[in-house]
Amino acid sequence: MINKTVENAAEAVKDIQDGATLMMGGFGLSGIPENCITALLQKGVRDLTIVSNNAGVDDFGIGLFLQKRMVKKMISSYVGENDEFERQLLSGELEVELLPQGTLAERIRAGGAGIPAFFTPAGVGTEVAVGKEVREFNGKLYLMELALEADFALVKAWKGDTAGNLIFKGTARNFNPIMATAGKITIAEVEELVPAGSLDPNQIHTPGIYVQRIFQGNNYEKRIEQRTVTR
Amino acid sequence: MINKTVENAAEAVKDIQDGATLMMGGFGLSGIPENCITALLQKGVRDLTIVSNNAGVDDFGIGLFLQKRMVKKMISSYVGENDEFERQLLSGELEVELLPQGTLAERIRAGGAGIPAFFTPAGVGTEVAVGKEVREFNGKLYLMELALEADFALVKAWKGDTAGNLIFKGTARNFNPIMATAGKITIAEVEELVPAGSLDPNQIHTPGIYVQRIFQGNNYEKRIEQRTVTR
Amino acid sequence: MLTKEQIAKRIAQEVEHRQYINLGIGIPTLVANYIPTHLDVVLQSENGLLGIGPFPKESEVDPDLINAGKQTITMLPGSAIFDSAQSFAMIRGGHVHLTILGAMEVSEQGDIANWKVPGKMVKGMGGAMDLVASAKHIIVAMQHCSKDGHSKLLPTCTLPLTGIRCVKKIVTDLAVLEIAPEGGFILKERAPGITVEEIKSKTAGKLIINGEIPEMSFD
Amino acid sequence: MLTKEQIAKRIAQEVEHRQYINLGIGIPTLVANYIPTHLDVVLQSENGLLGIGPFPKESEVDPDLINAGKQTITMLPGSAIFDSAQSFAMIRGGHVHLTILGAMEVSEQGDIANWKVPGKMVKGMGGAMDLVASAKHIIVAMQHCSKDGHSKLLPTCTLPLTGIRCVKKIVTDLAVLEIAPEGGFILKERAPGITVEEIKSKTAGKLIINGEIPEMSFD
Repeated sequence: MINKTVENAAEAVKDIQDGATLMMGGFGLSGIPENCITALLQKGVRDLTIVSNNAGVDDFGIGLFLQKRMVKKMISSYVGENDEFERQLLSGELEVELLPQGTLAERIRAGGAGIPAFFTPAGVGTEVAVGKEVREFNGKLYLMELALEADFALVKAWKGDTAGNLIFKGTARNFNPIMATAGKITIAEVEELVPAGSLDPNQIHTPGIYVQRIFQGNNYEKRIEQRTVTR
Repeated sequence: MINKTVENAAEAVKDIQDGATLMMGGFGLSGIPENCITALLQKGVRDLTIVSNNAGVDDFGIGLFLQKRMVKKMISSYVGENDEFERQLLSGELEVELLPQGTLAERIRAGGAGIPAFFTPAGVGTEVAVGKEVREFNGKLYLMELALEADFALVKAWKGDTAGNLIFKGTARNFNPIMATAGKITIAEVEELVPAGSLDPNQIHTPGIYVQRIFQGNNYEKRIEQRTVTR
Repeated sequence: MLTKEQIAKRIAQEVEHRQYINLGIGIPTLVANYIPTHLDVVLQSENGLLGIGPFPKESEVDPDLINAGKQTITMLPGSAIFDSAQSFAMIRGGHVHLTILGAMEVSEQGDIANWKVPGKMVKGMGGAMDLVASAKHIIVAMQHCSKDGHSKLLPTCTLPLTGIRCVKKIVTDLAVLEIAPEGGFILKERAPGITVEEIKSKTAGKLIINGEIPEMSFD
Repeated sequence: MLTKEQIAKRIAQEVEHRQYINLGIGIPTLVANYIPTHLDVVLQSENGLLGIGPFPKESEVDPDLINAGKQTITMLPGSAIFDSAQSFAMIRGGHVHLTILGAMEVSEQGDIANWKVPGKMVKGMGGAMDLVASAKHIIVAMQHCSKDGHSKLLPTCTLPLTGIRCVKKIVTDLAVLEIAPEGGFILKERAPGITVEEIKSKTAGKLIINGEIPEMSFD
């Protein structure tokens, strides 16, 4: 089996350059690649285009990239949970492309799967449709959407093995498995890295073929945005 | 949770009518819905259109449907492991539509996922391309392919729960999970049916939303086509 | 005039046995509290969960288990987890039977606007455009009028659209209405104590009134 | 003239460290036996497995574990199982680096025909069309001539095509050849004891001979 292990986050992200396009897993703050984020902050790369469903909060997640003005463009479905994002957007420092969440997911999945374009009903008749081909199938209108790929995909899994196989936990899975397929280089950080052969082959969420680098992360904060409890 | 349990195969297939389009899981004879096949043979339905990667062998799997002249049309990627198939095809009794295996898989996946059409490179410049739209993306040519759906999808899983959640084993998984998404009614037969809550929610291959009927099958023969061993 | 809880309670009457349902943020989330317990239904969360359970006890809170509103939640026996592409495959593929969501405007053609107000910070459409373009049945939960008193039921939407010709039913603090196939809001029920005249005066789009309009009941 | 095993052995020399590889039925399957053990490679089976292991012992045979040729197989530590859509996502998405497959004809443009002979029973293309349309590197393993002595390296294919302009390299019982970007078969190596003249006489398509052509080596 091919060993994908790298030492740590710093080594995993060392060739991410200014201007790179990154996919970053997570929904809200759940399942985000915390260690890669920290390593990129330390490295200090600029002009990033980031594909991520959300943009973090002021002091956590992608919000930290915004504080350091590392981001040129966000491609997301829902943003603006943080003030710095809003400031940069209104001042024109930051460009934002908003997509329906399912379109974002499917464009990423298509990018990984060698499907250059597909049709979806989401956004027909709205401003999302502007400039896109509209086509009727079986009496219903659809938009043609193009595949999305990235120079690097940064994903976070629960467990992984040295062959790059990944298993996710709970709704921290979200965009991570599809982004793993769509990065030219996919970097996976995992809570627990085990030897190849330790995971059940039937229970792999992301087969190792999609992962070029894997390391065991540490100090996961897993911040909660809305702590709702039953008393 | 919604209970999808039905008594047995006979009850599961009771409303499958002459002329129905059926998707049937399996690759070769591995992972085929043996109990549903037996029940349909007993029921004796005719003029079926069957979407299945292969067509079984003379005396097992879909080959048994052919013996009883139950099939009008096969949509497959690789057929003809059986003599009766060849005889019916050459005599014009049986119609066959051959598709690249990946195109077949993706058309089924698209059918389940509400994607009416997509582009794939498979078949460009070949007879598969006849009558299809050809389009260039990033300097490469692609064919537009349409979604496939079926009146019924018959799938076979290893374990399932009463909510319809499915787990497959080994390469018996193959087309089963995607076909489960593309049947207007999906019937799942499983080797072991357990109460909802018995399976790890993180390890479900087919979420129960796709399954309308589930039952525990019995007497699985699991015939092997090519028994290759190391001595 | 109905409270938010009463709007949710009325919408819960629309829920049918064995449905898979996606609830939007706000009033729609409250609907879960009023679904009759004899109905087996499954709630879908578009971030990747079928079978949303109640909020966790303090000791059960898991940051790896949230709903689309980013609230911590629990699972139920029979729940299943999946990725975002699979989640929207379910939605687009018509496997989710019912979508309940909020709106800023609905037109008499069934168009809906609920994601963007020109001049205000745009947060994004999230999964709303996929949901309204795909679900077989869409119910809107909203106030009949905006805070400054303007009707939110319009001949045509003035705000950027989320989807076209998709809303089937609307439950407001004043009324239950359906979209007529040929266009127009068919008044089906009045909130307790609200007159047809008041609803008429607060509905900017074409209101269709057929015969006697009953009051909502909440037994 | 090379035996099938020798063709497989020569192709195995093309395999690179850390490649994911799909092997077709026939000679390509034999390649697995000759891949140097110091190279870490992973074999993909398009019915849903990464990490094909050896054939099982009699006691290990599992009908739920077969390869694309429907042979019983085993897994390796680090193997992963997936469905058919995921399998071809890998293939079409370019994640599989190398495809080795058989052919009935190859044209000097790199077109390949390997699935259908008019007048004979058609079994289908299986995954071949997806593989040849997608893989970054495609090596064909075949006899230089058909059983009745006709060259299988042609100006244009006469049989129905499997894919166009996709083959990069061909290893036959007589030679190793590459497809020139402008078209033509570039002769790279001769089988031991085979002359350039013989290869020339058995290659119907344009043969490009640059300088001295070395014999294959098999150390």
